[in-house]
Amino acid sequence: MITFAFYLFAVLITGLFLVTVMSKNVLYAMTSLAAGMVLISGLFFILGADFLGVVQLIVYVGAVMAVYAFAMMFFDLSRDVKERHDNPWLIFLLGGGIALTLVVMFAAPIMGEAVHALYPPEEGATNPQAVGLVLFTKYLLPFEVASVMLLVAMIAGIILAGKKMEISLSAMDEDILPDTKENA
Amino acid sequence: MEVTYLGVIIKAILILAIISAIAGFGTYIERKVLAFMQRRLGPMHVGLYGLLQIAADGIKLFTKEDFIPQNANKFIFMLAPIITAATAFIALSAVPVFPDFTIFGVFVPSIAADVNIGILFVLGMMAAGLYGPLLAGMSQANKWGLLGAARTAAQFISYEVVTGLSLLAPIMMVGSLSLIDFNHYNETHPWMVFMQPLAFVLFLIAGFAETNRTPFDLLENEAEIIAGYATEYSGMRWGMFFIGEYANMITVAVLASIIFLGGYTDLWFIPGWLAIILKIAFMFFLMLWVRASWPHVRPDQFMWLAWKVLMPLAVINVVITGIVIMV
Amino acid sequence: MITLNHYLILSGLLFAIGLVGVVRRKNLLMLFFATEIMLNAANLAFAATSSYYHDLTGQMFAFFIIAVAASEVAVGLGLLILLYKKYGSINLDDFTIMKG
Amino acid sequence: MSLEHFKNRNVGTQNYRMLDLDPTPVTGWGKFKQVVRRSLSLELLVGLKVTLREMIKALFFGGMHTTKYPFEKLPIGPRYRAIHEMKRLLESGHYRCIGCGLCEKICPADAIRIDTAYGEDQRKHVEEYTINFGRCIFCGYCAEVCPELAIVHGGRYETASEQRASFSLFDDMLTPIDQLTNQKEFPGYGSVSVQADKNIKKTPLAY
Repeated sequence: MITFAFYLFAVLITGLFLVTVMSKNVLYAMTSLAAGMVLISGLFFILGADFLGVVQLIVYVGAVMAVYAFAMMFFDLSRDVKERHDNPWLIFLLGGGIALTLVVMFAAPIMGEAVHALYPPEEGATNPQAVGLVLFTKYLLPFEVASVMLLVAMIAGIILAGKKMEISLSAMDEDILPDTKENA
Repeated sequence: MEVTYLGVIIKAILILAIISAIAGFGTYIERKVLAFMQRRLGPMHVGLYGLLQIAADGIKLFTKEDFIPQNANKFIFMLAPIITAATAFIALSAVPVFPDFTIFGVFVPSIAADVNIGILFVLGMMAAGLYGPLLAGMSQANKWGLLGAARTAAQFISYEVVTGLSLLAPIMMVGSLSLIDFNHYNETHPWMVFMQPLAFVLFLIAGFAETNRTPFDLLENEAEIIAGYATEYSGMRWGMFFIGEYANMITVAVLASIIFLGGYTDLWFIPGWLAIILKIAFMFFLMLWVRASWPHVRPDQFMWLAWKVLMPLAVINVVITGIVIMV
Repeated sequence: MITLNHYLILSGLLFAIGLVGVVRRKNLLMLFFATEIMLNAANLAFAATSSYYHDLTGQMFAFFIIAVAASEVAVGLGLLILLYKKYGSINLDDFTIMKG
Repeated sequence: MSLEHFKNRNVGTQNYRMLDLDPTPVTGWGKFKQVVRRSLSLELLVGLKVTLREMIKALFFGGMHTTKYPFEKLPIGPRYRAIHEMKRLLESGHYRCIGCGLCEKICPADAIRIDTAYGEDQRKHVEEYTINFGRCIFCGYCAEVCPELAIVHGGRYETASEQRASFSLFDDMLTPIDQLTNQKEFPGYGSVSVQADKNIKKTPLAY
């Protein structure tokens, strides 16, 4: 059953991400990327990393991709993206080569069998509990740094995107509003 | 507690069938309750007291022309309603509605998928549900749809924060993410609503926002943006959005009942299964009641409410709960 | 039986797909999509390793990667919107003012 | 809902209450105070209370407002101008129309067609009298101009029909002969005024 699920998910994820990379339509790209991320969270569930799966679902699918969708509203979605490709074969050659290197890199430690567990999960604890125990003891400092990083990123995002947002035309009185006829 | 594939499949089918039926029935209830609150009769003519109105609506929706606009992105346009309905039902799979029971000598745990992160799973699936309206609005080549999609993204992202933070305080008190543990917690303690009244109010407000119910149904506010994301939809594709919306309403009602209102523990002389049905029915009625009573809010007020009022309140609630637990 | 190698190969494949996207795409938004694919591939590898060696460190790294991705989106999209406001385009080929 | 209710709507004499709204706060502190006051005074619950009260009133105390229209109808005013009725003489039962043709002349929509002929008894008979309801604008001139109160406007307002010929024949509009005793003298638009007798002046003898 798990074998079947893995192969199904693997094929689907690969296909969906290929659509994301190859499609000329932004909407197709975003939809397939979001669907692929949902399926990756499915793989996390299979791996027993329940909490990670749910975080993937909430943060990636629920927030990150939705923010991308927000940015997509700049474009005319019915039109295709125009891109100029000078040398398509070079791209695939590069991609394939790096993929091969990666596989070799990943395979090296497995062949070596020189890996052992640093932080095995607590006996009898569910996945979120075990994650919490490790996250708030060993990784407390990185956790706090990550939270500060998120705060900084949020402020940066607001400042970058929200220039001149303090002027709200809808909240003004009629007579304060700039005379639209003159400006037009 | 033995979990068999057959049992899970049967339960999934049962959930699908029952919740679809209840979602259909919910439209009837909604029309009736709204009518009574405006001193009207509501649907009366099809069947006894208009009970067969659901069937009539279904026939109408199925036989209506399935219309796809010319410039729309056809595949995504057809996909979007399915996402809404599917995520709503998937979210329900991790929610225990009834106490475990034994039928025909077979022990039946009343939950389809007992993941030990029940609450987060439900929230995650409801978060994924935002793709229904979002893709619908973006694919239909219609400016009202696009506005609806923009509002969807803004509204759902903002109110997910409030939902999560408001549920954090009860989660800290119970010490588990499993909804079954929440229910066990209620057996020995008073209802969570008495210990976390602020969290309850915040969860209700955010729940209304996430299910797109009336004080906050800005996604399809027909006074401002025609029908928002559903502008170009007709027939059963439109109907699927509504099945999803009603299933989401039921999910929120069940979550509120289990987390805050004591779940399916026995209440005085009322057995547990009846108690939770009454609680869910009350929460559902509350949603209709609020729809009949309160007007829409403006989108900017709505965002203001989320980020400047509800989120700070939720954070303060979490901090106070933490201090109380620690001391 | 699914072993760790299956997951790692899948992860490498996804990473390669994302890399092809990064090299190939000229539209900035699509470029962001491709980077998300790469981050997800890394996440998958970490989670698989963590699961097969009974070690939670991999999951921790996956969490931090997700946090990084979230920050990246916030800042990156802010910059994207600024670019669009200034040049009216987010196509990489249009930003050639530095070209001699 | 009675007819009396319709006539006396008392527009403008109800006890309207003016809301004394606070001035919109400008400072941040003022806004904050307003939000806190409005949230904690539970003003939102008043709205819930009102709708629940109406629901209880409607369900248990007979306050339902619905009129099931095709089955029950609201009364209409006596001066309502809907489908025409042709009246009969109460004594003989003969129709009142004398075939003068004034209604045909005055009809601004050219909807009335009247055809008369001398019958065997050397009297003028109405051979054919039709009103094209596709054109009739229900202005009421025909009823006003009729010297005999023969054509009046009735209260039958459901004018939808499957074909144009409906309701347009003289016999359809004429009071059925067996309903003669139920025929009411028409008090509405175009009828003789109450003090008509007093207003009649003697023809001066000098002519």
